[in-house]
Amino acid sequence: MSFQPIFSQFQLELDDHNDRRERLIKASRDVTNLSKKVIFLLHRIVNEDAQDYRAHSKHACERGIEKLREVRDIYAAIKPEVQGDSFWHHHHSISPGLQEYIEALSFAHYLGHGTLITFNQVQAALSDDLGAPYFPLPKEDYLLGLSDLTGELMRFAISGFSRKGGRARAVQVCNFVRDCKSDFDRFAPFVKGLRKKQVVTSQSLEKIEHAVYAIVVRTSEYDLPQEILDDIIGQSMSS
Amino acid sequence: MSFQPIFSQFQLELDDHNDRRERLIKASRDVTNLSKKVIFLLHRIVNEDAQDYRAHSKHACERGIEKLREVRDIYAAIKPEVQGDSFWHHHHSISPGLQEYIEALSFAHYLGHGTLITFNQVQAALSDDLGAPYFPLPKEDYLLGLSDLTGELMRFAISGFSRKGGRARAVQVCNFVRDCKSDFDRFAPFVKGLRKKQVVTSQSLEKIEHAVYAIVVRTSEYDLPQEILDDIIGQSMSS
Amino acid sequence: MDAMDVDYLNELLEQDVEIREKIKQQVSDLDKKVRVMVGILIKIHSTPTDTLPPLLDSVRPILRSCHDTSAALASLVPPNQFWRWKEMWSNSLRTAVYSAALVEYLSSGSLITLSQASEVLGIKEEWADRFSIAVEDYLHGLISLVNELSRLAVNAVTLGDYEAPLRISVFVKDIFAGFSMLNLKNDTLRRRFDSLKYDLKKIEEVVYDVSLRKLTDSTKSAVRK
Amino acid sequence: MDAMDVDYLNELLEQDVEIREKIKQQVSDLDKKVRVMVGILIKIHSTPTDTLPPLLDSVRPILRSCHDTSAALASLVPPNQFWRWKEMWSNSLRTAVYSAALVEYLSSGSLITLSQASEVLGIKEEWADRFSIAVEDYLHGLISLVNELSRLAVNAVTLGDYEAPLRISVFVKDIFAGFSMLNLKNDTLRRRFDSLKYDLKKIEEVVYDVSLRKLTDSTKSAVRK
Amino acid sequence: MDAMDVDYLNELLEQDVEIREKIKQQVSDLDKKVRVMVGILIKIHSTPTDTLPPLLDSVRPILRSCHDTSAALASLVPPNQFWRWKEMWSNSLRTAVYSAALVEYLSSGSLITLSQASEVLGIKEEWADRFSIAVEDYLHGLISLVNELSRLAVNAVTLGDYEAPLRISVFVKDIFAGFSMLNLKNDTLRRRFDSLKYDLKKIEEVVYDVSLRKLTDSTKSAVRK
Amino acid sequence: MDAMDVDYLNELLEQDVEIREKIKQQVSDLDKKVRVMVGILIKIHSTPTDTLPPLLDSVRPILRSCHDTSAALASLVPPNQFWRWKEMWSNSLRTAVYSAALVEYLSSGSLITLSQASEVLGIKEEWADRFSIAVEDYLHGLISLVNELSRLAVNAVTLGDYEAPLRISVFVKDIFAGFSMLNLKNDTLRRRFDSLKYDLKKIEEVVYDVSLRKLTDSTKSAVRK
Amino acid sequence: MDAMDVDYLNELLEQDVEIREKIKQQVSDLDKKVRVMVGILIKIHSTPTDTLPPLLDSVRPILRSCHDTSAALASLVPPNQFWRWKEMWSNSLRTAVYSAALVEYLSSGSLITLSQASEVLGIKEEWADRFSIAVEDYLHGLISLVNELSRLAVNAVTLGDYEAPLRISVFVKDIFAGFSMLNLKNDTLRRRFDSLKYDLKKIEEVVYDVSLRKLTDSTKSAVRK
Amino acid sequence: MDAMDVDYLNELLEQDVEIREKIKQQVSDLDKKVRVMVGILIKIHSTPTDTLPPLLDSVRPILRSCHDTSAALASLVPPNQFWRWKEMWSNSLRTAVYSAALVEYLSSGSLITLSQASEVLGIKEEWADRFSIAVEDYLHGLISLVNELSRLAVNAVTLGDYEAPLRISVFVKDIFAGFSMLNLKNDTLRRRFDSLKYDLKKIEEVVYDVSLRKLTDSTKSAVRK
Ligand SMILES: [Mn+2]
Ligand SMILES: [Mn+2]
Repeated sequence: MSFQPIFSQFQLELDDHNDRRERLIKASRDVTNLSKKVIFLLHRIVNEDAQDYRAHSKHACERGIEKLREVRDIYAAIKPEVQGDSFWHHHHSISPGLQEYIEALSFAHYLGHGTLITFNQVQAALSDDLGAPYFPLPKEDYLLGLSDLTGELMRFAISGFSRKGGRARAVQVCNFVRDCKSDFDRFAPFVKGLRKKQVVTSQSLEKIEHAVYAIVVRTSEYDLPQEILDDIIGQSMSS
Repeated sequence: MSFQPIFSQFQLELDDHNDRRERLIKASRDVTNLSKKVIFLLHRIVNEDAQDYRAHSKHACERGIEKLREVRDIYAAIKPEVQGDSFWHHHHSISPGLQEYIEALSFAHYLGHGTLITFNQVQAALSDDLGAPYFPLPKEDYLLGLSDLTGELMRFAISGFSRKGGRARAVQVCNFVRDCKSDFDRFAPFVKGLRKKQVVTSQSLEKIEHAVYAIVVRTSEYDLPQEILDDIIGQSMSS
Repeated sequence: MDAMDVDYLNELLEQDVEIREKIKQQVSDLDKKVRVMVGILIKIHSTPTDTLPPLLDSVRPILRSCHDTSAALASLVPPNQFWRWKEMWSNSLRTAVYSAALVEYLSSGSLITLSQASEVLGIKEEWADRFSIAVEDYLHGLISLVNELSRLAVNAVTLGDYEAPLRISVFVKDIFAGFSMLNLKNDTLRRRFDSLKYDLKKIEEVVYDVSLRKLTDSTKSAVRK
Repeated sequence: MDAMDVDYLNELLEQDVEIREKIKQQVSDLDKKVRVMVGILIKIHSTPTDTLPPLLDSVRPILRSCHDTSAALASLVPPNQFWRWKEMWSNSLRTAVYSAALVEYLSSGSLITLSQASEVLGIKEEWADRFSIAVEDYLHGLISLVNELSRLAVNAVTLGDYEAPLRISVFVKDIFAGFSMLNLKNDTLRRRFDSLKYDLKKIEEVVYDVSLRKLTDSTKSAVRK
Repeated sequence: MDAMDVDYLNELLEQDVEIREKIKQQVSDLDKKVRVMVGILIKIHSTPTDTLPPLLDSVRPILRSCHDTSAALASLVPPNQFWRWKEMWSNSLRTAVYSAALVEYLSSGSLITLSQASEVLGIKEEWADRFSIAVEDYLHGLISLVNELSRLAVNAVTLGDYEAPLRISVFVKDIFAGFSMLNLKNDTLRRRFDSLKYDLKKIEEVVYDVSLRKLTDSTKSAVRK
Repeated sequence: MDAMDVDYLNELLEQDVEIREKIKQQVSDLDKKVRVMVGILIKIHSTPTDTLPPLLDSVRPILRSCHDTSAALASLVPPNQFWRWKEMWSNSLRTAVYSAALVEYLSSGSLITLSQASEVLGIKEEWADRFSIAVEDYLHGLISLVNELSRLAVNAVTLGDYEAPLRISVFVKDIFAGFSMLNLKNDTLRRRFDSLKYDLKKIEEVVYDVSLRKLTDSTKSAVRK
Repeated sequence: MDAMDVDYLNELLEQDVEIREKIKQQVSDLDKKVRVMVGILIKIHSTPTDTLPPLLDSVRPILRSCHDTSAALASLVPPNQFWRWKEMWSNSLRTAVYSAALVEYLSSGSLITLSQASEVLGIKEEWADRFSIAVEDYLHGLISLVNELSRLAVNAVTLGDYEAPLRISVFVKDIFAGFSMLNLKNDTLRRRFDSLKYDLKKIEEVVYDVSLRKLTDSTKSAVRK
Repeated sequence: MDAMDVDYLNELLEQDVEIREKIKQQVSDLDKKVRVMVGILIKIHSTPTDTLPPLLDSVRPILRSCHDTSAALASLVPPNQFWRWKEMWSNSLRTAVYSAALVEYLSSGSLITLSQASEVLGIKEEWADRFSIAVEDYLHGLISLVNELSRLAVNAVTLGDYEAPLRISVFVKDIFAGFSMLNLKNDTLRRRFDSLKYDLKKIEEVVYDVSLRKLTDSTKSAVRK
């Protein structure tokens, strides 16, 4: 074949690209799995009974962040493969894992600080100990990852319902998620896929609203302070 | 439960109906399988080598009709289940097998007579030896069954291409299918599902047209009569 | 194709078109009546129990006016072709059955039977092969009835009637048990029956709320005793 | 190639491209305004009733700023081509109508009419063949209003306002009854109207919860008597 | 319930229903005519070129009978609402345009223009805001024409006419070049135009087969020289 | 033609059709049994705790009768083809597992294990390559169990049993915790597990209501004393 | 929480994920080999018949190297789970079968049997419950073989080999007859078999052309004599 | 959300919108040029080989005019973001590559290389992280080239050139062999490459037809001698 030399070059390039792609997809899948496990872990910890909720919650955050270090190790390992314009070439492969990571990270962050993790904080978590980023954080992934957070917060609010202070926390989460929805709505037309996730966020929000509503209605019949109600429930639950 | 008597009646009726439905679906599936086998058989017979094509083709028709008697046995057996308004109640279950049967029957008929089987001939085939119909033939099923015939005729025309006289037959089939298409087009808006089948018919027609065209083009180079050409091919094929 | 066949089939097919057209008109008529009844019956949710009778009375003449439509449909459908055309009126007829069943429950507290429903809507037994209420249409009507009663259980409490939910609960549980006896195929009816569970749950929760607070006379007296 | 007269055909085709581009820009503008309003109106769910007025006041200037967009669109659409282009702005316009309707309800407790909505958004009657609010777009706006109010009924209780759900319930029932009388075809509007039932049910359940516990003034006083 | 002004809204909605119904009827009429023409025109594939004229003559009166339908539609559509209703007749009208174009090509060998097509179908220019042939519908008709001609090239050879494919090839290449210069959006029209490539290829292959075997007079004489 | 060995290949292809037919029949049988059990178990919601035992006793023979179906299925499925056919009986088997699990909980208050469930339904370990309970089918059964218990918590209170909700609460929380530790993929099972949260919440609300009432009652009586 | 035995269940669920990952890798390996073979076999169309043997010889070692992949897959798939995982390698295996069949035909002129194919690819009979060639995969391979041979018939003539088409014609007709006797369901296999007709027709056309040319030549030479 | 973050993100997102808008404009420009070239190159199918040069000469200035577009795009794309935006111009660039490749083949008979194509279109190597021809876009261009050449093989014969098909056959087979060496993923490129088989087949058949007739001709001439 007379075009052998031309195509040989492409063969090398395409094989190289495919191999790299495979590695990155594998890495992304690993990141996804690790992140999902951390999310499970966080739910599990916050559902444990504890005396001091605030401290317990901080502890959950720390455990989560610690476990997520494994993700940073993965990103450190693939760093050489996603330098320069290579990052955007493989963005499709990296994106799913990255979003799941941001979801887990922001969940841990919320438990620890009660706030939404900022763009710079996520970029910092995607940097080595000297502050050099493994790769640039795309704002789209940041927003899409965060918008999955609301689903986890819904689960958190509803399944923590009966713990001590769970009712008050559900109210907090409700307001927090409502603010998130309002903020993200502004970005929806700019970020592909965000609109669809906002629909899920709306549903989560409604579920929390309904749970919070139920608390208010139920406690309205008794002229007892929330604290005392919590204690009564706690006693009968643990019996 | 105070409504037991009311619902007991329904329970009986629904069970009866479901059982009958199951039986009819089973029967319909058997009819479909038998009919499909007959269609295969017809293709197989006409693809066999034979001296006198016309006689051979009549023979195929007879063999097909004979084999299709088994379908009539099935219909005779279910006759009591589809009397009166029961027929239309179970029409959905009966229809698929019936259409396949009509497809097979009309294929055999075409091989034997070179014409389209008429509505009354199909209704007669769906009657016992005294001429009493097992059930009324819906015109929709008649038309839908026939419109599947064109697909089989396409297969017949194209795979019989190299047999003696196959080229002439392909031309005949081509004109026949074109007329069918033209006739069925008139009914398309009245019969649900026919329009979709007409699309398939169009495709079959184009395939036959192309095959016939190929014959004409190829033989145009030689000033030999079709008969002699056939002989030459026959010799080289059998060698 | 045989030329005679073409004409013959064409004629048959055009006849069908005509029948379809005429049935459509009758169904559209029936539909209007049904919509008016549904519009009136919506108001039960804001009508105190003691002022229900006049509301129900205003529905009855409309139910009776369905007799004409029934007769017209029975005369349009060719013999033995009931099942061929019934899809056309199923939806409307189900809602008519629902209306009749709701009126019956609110008047007498009892479940309308299939033959009672036929009578109310003026459907004669001898039309069975042309126009009648199929079992599944009757059952669809009952499911709509339960859907509505679950809302009524909620609204009755709002209107201060704490006994209605209990009555509804007993009635609906009986219907539910009846349905459970049936071997439904995987179709709409099955799916709608499956969804009845949620209505039942809702009603049970209302009864629960009321019993917990000992608001009903029965519970009150039970407690008192 | 004369016969096909490519230039002439191309001219016809290209005009459309340009108009489309310009309308797109205006719609994108309208969209931004609409999104800001929706973003503000979300806050009604966490705003106590007595501090609503300033929030509504902050929406009004944005509604007024839609006048410019309306005028621009009316001048872009060629005479007689309203129906050709309306799909392009339908979604945004529906949300604008919804915003106007929500502001109206929260200010005055009343339902905005079609002509009021046109006025609020600065849409002149004489533009009818180029830019106006189609009936169905108005109705879509109302359905969105009901969707939102059903959530508001829930959240009002959370904020300690036990009267709002009752008011919403009466208002929504009226809208629902109105819709029931409309002859809607089987399209999106119909489907969305069908889903209103769930909103209504949800509101009724809130009213139920509140009445059951005798939390409202009206029920309380009723009990007191 | 005053605010929603149900009667006024209903009136607006019902007008549409009626117009739709009437247009539907006319379109169904047009459809029947169109189907008859298509049924006749199918026969060109088995009709030798020299006996085509009578076949075409039998189509012309049907084309003329479309004038009534066109007039009826123009009178039904309210002023300015051409774009609102045109989807209803697009398909039928495209096929009518196709029929007219095929008759024209087979009679005179030339391409029908948009205004010729309007004339043949009796569509007056002054109806532009109510009933006319939209550019895209005309172009759809032409694409159907090409689809049919590609089949005709094949079948003409079968009928022993080796010149027809050459003529068709020249004609279709001209249409194809015309289309290439149009600025088509990414819609159905675009997709159908893209598929024309296959028709063109098929015709070229027929011309190839014929030339390879030196069957046409032109090639024959070329060879002879 | 020897090489292709048509008969051998045909035999292989036809066997599948026959097996499918036979499995279908057995599954339809299993389905009937399962439906009867579900029909009986519905009654737990209106049966006072002390009269439950006879009701459960009436389910046990039906559970035992599933042994036959299990054996039949195990003999129908060719060795090693469990995974090829299992979709056919998954739904029915899950409901059978649910029935066994509910009977177990109501009898002994404990959770049925996968191997106990297999035993109850007469599924032998040595059939693992032909017929067994897949992990996911077992888990689906447990989720149905929780769905039912959440309703039971509500109805127990209505029947005057204030202890049942507490017991159910403890039991369901354990199951929930178990599920939380499983690494479920994003499929039906995951979605159904997510929905368990609402069941759990409902049960907790009942416990909460009951505890508070008890408290208030005791305070009241304390006061009275 | 003992009862649910979370660890045990989790283990079962995680095993699947791991197995899938590993099978994927082996299939990707198999894919590479298969692609290389296809790449070599493409050259048969420009290779004169007498220089084919070395080309085929270069394929054989790659076929042999599939033994490793087969063994690896057989060891990865858990006992009895053939049907659970087979979709993963179906496509690659079909192409491997095609390669083996083409080599066999070009070497010996005969049709490879299913068991020969298994042997060539190193698939042992005792792995039947884990890794084997399903009938349908074998048949897919044969269809690909016919597709390729129809092209070969054309190219052989171009390379001056006038006998190959005849041999191919006989061989392919036999395969076609074999397929005709199979009772195929309406699936991909059936559709691909239907398309064989065109391959068969193409081959016949080549044989026809060649025979006629030979005839003309022989007549001519006869004349010359 | 952090207020600063909101503004910051918004700013970034709006920047992207602007870049996208500007790239779109350039691509639309490129598109126009490309369409003109394609329009001219269509004519190769009816242009005898000896009058091709002037036709090709008329394409070259348009190719050169692409330099401006290339430079504009290179300056618009931010550093390192080549892969982020390339989808926007891929289609147009592929067609430009195709045009350059076709001109090259018809002028010199040789295959344009990737770097030659870049040079022809004025794309500088130092823009690699912002604007360049990706390997896949180059390959797409080649596939379009083959598509066109298969048509040309057919039409060349019609124009009386019996040598062109052979030259094309050799050229295309070489490209095909080149592609076979590549490990393509299952994407559009793969699918388009798979479809090349049909082009190759078509060309082979033309070569076959021509050789078969040469055979007779040469025998004839041999006979004559
Ligand atoms: Mn998540
Ligand atoms: Mn068939």
